[in-house]
Amino acid sequence: MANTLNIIQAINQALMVEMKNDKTIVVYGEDVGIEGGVFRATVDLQKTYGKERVFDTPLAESAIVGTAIGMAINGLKPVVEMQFSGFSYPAFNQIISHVARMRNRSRGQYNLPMVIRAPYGGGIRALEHHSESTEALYSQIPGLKVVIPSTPYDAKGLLISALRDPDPVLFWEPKRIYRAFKQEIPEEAYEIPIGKAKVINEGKDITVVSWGAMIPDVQKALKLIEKENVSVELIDLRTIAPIDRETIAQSVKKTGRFLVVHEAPKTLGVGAELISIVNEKAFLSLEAPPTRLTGFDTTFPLPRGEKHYIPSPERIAKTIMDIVKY
Amino acid sequence: MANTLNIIQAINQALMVEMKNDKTIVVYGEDVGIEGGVFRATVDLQKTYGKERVFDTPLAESAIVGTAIGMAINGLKPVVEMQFSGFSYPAFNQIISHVARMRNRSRGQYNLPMVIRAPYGGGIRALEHHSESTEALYSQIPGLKVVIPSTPYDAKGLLISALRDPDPVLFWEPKRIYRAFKQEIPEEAYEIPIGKAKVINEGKDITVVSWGAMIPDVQKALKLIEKENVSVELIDLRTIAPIDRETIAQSVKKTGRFLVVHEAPKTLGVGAELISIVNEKAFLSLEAPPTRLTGFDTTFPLPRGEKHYIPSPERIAKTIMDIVKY
Amino acid sequence: MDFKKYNPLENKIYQVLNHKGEVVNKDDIPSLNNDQLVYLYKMMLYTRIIDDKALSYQRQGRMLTYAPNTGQEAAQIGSAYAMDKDDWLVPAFRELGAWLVRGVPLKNIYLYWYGNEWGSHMPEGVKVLPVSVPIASQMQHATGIGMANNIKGEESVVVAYVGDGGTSHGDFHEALNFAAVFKSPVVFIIQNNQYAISTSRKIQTISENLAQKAVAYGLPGIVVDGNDMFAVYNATKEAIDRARNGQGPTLIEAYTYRLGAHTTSDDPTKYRDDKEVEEWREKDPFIRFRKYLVDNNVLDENWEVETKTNLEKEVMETFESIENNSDTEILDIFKYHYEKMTPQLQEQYDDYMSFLEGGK
Amino acid sequence: MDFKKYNPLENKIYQVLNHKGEVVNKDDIPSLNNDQLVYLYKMMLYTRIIDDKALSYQRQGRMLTYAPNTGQEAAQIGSAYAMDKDDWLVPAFRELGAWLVRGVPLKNIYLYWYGNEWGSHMPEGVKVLPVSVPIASQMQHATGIGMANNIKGEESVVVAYVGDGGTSHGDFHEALNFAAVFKSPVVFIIQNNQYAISTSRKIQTISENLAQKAVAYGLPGIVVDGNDMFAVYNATKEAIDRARNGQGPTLIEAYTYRLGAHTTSDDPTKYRDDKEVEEWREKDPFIRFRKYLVDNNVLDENWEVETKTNLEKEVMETFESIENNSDTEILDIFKYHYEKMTPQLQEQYDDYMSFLEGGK
Ligand SMILES: Cc1ncc(C[n+]2csc(CCOP(=O)(O)OP(=O)(O)O)c2C)c(N)n1
Ligand SMILES: Cc1ncc(C[n+]2csc(CCOP(=O)(O)OP(=O)(O)O)c2C)c(N)n1
Ligand SMILES: [Mg+2]
Ligand SMILES: [Mg+2]
Repeated sequence: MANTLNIIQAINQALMVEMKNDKTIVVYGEDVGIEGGVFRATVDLQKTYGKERVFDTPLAESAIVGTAIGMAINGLKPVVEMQFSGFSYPAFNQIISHVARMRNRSRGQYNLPMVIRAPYGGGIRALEHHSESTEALYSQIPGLKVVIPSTPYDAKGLLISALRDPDPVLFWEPKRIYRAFKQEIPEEAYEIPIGKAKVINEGKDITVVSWGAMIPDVQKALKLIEKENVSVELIDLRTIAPIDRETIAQSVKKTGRFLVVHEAPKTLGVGAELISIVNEKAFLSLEAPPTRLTGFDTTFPLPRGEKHYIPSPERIAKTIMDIVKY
Repeated sequence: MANTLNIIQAINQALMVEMKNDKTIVVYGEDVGIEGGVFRATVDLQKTYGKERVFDTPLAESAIVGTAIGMAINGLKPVVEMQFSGFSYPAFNQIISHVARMRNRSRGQYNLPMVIRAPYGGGIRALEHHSESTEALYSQIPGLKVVIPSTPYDAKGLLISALRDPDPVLFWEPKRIYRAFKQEIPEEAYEIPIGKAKVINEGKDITVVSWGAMIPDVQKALKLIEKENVSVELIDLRTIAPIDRETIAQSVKKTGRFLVVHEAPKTLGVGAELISIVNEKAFLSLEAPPTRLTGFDTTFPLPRGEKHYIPSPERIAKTIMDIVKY
Repeated sequence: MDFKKYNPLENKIYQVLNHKGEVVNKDDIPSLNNDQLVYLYKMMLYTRIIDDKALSYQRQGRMLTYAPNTGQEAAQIGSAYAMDKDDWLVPAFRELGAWLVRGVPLKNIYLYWYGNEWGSHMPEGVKVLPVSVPIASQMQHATGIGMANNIKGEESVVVAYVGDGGTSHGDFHEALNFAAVFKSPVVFIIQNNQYAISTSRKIQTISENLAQKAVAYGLPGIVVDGNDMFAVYNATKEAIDRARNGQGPTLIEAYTYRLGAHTTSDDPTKYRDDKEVEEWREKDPFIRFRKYLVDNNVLDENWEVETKTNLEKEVMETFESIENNSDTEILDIFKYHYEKMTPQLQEQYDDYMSFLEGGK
Repeated sequence: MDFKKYNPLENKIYQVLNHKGEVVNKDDIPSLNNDQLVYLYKMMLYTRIIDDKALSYQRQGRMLTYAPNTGQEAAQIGSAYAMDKDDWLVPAFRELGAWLVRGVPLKNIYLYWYGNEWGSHMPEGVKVLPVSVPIASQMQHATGIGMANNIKGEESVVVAYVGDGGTSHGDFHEALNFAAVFKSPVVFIIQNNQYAISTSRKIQTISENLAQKAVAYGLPGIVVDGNDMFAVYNATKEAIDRARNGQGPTLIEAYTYRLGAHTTSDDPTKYRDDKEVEEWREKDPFIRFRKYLVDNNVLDENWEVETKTNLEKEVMETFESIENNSDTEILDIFKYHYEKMTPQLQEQYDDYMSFLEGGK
């Protein structure tokens, strides 16, 4: 059936259908119940599944995650929301010390099938702490999976996979494009595998890797250089941990050139890992330095400065051309 | 005057001399007062400078860092201890949201001259959370400086620089070699600049970068290949944020080969950043893939498994030879 | 006033003026002269105009997200007015009245909400910390400022704000406990406006009130009618005096209500009844304080009309002065992370500038 | 027993046996038969032998860092014994007595302290979480387990432990508050052993006791003599019953003392007087419980001697069985981070194995 949704609606639908399939799912966090989330990701869930399974909590991220650990140990599948990724830090200790480690600590006795959702990224003219991209912080922690969708179709399929995953998944949502466009997607549940990147366009001159809210900007950049006769292979990483090294290595072996575009700061961002992977897996194919175009090594600026921060389609286009001409 | 100290003693002496020079320094944390720290880094400070300037706190890392922010705003220079780097996570929100950002947020009005000290790293046969290497987590945060010494001389000089730095510094101490060896060092205060790597050995065949407790292991590795006629340029990074890119780029331009050795996990570790820097600054000089030899992408094992985790001198030696023979 | 008479464990609430503007506690009318009373009233007018204008600018698409204060003026103004010149103010983010009383220029406030970091750079001598967005985290800074005062032997005290939502956070616990242990001269004021976005105060905690949480730290706590200017002022003054005399911190719950939305992005009809709002509208701190002034012949209605007009003009002019003139300087994005820009930052700035200069 | 008679705000402390082993609260002698009493005593013997052996192995360089329990046996055994078969135990890290009572094999315990993760893998049906090293963090897991019970309609309850040091942590606050708000069936037991490493309980907080912190959450709290097996047992049982009946969580402060070092790496003479230790030695839970048993003709001294000998033998054999046979399998380091090893981990494992196989 036709079912044309934007990303936030697709996320909501994933929860809606999967909560029906899986009675162990419970959804909670700050303002996710009555209000349905400040971005409406959980809207109508409480009405549909009741206050036992969908509820508001006191304002305390550490306890939201910490109690989810207990719930998962005790047989439920908690899906908790951090209202913004920038407010996940009070839960950092629970995430790194327990969410990521309980399975290993107990030698497989306690796995933690849980999902931590959060909107991430800038460009919505928001207050401080509401704009940051934190995938690198979490993707380096052994024991976690980190997923970022860039389309409604992927958002629903990846979230359903996350809900069915026996391991803890951080599901980081590109809030800048929550409502940017719609797609026709299946109404029923479907999965998109975690750990697999998606080749959006095949190409032979350069590999460009990005994810989340940057994908549409990269696509705009490709439009800008349409006439330049450059064949770009565009890859949506989709899973940031564990990275699909195979798809990237194959691509760079073919193209010999590599650009990663992300909105998080440059230093120790995921771009650094991708460049290292390219060096490890495709060194002899490289025809130009693998390159990263990223946010600055600064705090995300308040709205009057934010347009400078996120790499623009124009900068992306220019960088691609610079690499191709190298 | 002769003053032969190990690293922990050098740290203690740095605090001892600088607290005399600078009356605004206060030292606090869990067990740093009466006990002088679980590793004795702050021993005798309370006796010397009194309970007002050196004191024990309740068990709460967020408040230890959070109150230090207030102290720094109000004109003091707090030096706080996280008992182990693995217990800094409850303070993560204060560190990333405030320590790193107060200066930028207030457009230079409130700088935070403060030091957060913590022992880091494994190999002391300790319980869980007592062995981790977390430099990558903190080094990616704009607004922080991260320093790791590898010798008593550097430990004292770098800590004094940190104490005099107008910006917040995370001073991560290589606990595995706290007492490994002694050096003769000056009794008085001296500085070693933050942000500058140290070339330990000059060489022309390969650049090896490491830091902290791995330096002696790399040196052992070099001993193992002494007869191989390989000229190794060994660099101690010393400051992890901001990285001294110049020294590294110059070296790789000369040697054409690059290895980074660290004990933290591989994925998104500081090695990834260094490889990216090498690609950005010395791509055309590269004669072999820049390589990282690191801890595994796992939680640091409990003692019965730890010997496998930290790259051994033998593995380091073999990796160097593999790269040189590439 | 005597804190002991208002034990939160007996669910007592301290009030001087009831919601009709009647004096219910005659002995506790503070000894403020007419100029002072008029000043307080003017600050109330000022905050309400600033709020109203910001909301209307926001509706016109001229302002970004804004967090209104309407209903909480007494809690903010009454508490800040009890402070001395050298005292520190540590806000959460909804403290307009307190900011104004402490000398934060409106220009800063609007600039902040307009999305420019310079809004948080205070004029010389204004000891007010920037907005702290991560809920409750600022309480620890307040505790630390006070600890430093103790170490340095300085006499100033700290007044710190937090919301009812903030009381659930770990940082609240640790900040109060450290303050108690180190006798940090801080007055912690909970603006209990009954909601944390959509989350009712009843969901935050099942303790009967928030002031009783002081018991956990061996501290005095008190619930005051947060819509009663005099009650807030007196309790804060008493707590400040205690702090200044070395008797340590105090926890004050100002029981109030957010009459407007959480922010301009919020629609409160989703989570609360109009009836509840209407009931609280009758308890508006504005109404009762004005009534008291009128009853006591302190308020000149001509002055009021004129003052409103002047304030409105000032507010509009202030907003317009920043409206088309507040883009962030590119260098500012890079310049304030360290005392000296790192080579990395310098390079990133240079690269970006040369991109801009080379055309788009 | 009646909690209300022991209001922590009046600084009351609940006791059944005083430190001389005299019954001070006759009505509250629990109805345990002789077998049960002897079992409890045997558990005390067992813990003390395990502690003593671990310490001596450690001195011989055969054991790694170990955290002794001596002095806290009643707090641990008395509380765990009040649990039902299906109840959950959520430890901090110093809960030897509780572990044993709940069926954790000594082999696991020694293996854990010996540095092998398999020590934390419990036998089927033993609902005991692994040691949680980050102080107070485990309390939130306990709250969550209880919340899940409520959602699933299960009857089991959770007993969770934390130290006096842990009460200062933000996670303590949040865990208790969530538990209260969601009526999570948890009994939180503070083992107040007066120290957090070198830090005296007096530095943790200025509240008169730790149980009064329950007031902040609208919860019942009680201080019990933690060296009194019966007091601990009764209070825990009452709190467990409340939890099972849907009346929500309880906070129990077991007032006790760590007679030994914090861990084998610690030298307590650095931070506390021998005199203090001596005073507490007289209050040793062992002495008074034994006295009670002797006075009531429950203890057969021959049985005691024999039991000690058997337990010592078992403990030694258990230790020796793991001593030379507990190296971590290399694959285990990689295998348990995800249900399926990632390609990255597989590669790292393969590389390491081929390095090992290629000679050193
Ligand atoms: C740590 C953290 N979590 C979540 C948020 C998002 N958030 C902003 S305001 C708010 C509610 C705050 O409620 P309260 O403390 O009562 O203050 P009020 O808004 O009522 O003034 C929330 C959840 C935040 N800013 N910080
Ligand atoms: C978050 C955290 N900070 C610091 C430590 C280091 N540490 C281990 S035990 C301990 C003291 C704990 O004291 P308490 O809670 O009273 O428990 P006890 O050791 O007395 O049983 C400390 C500070 C830790 N494990 N976790
Ligand atoms: Mg509120
Ligand atoms: Mg203790």
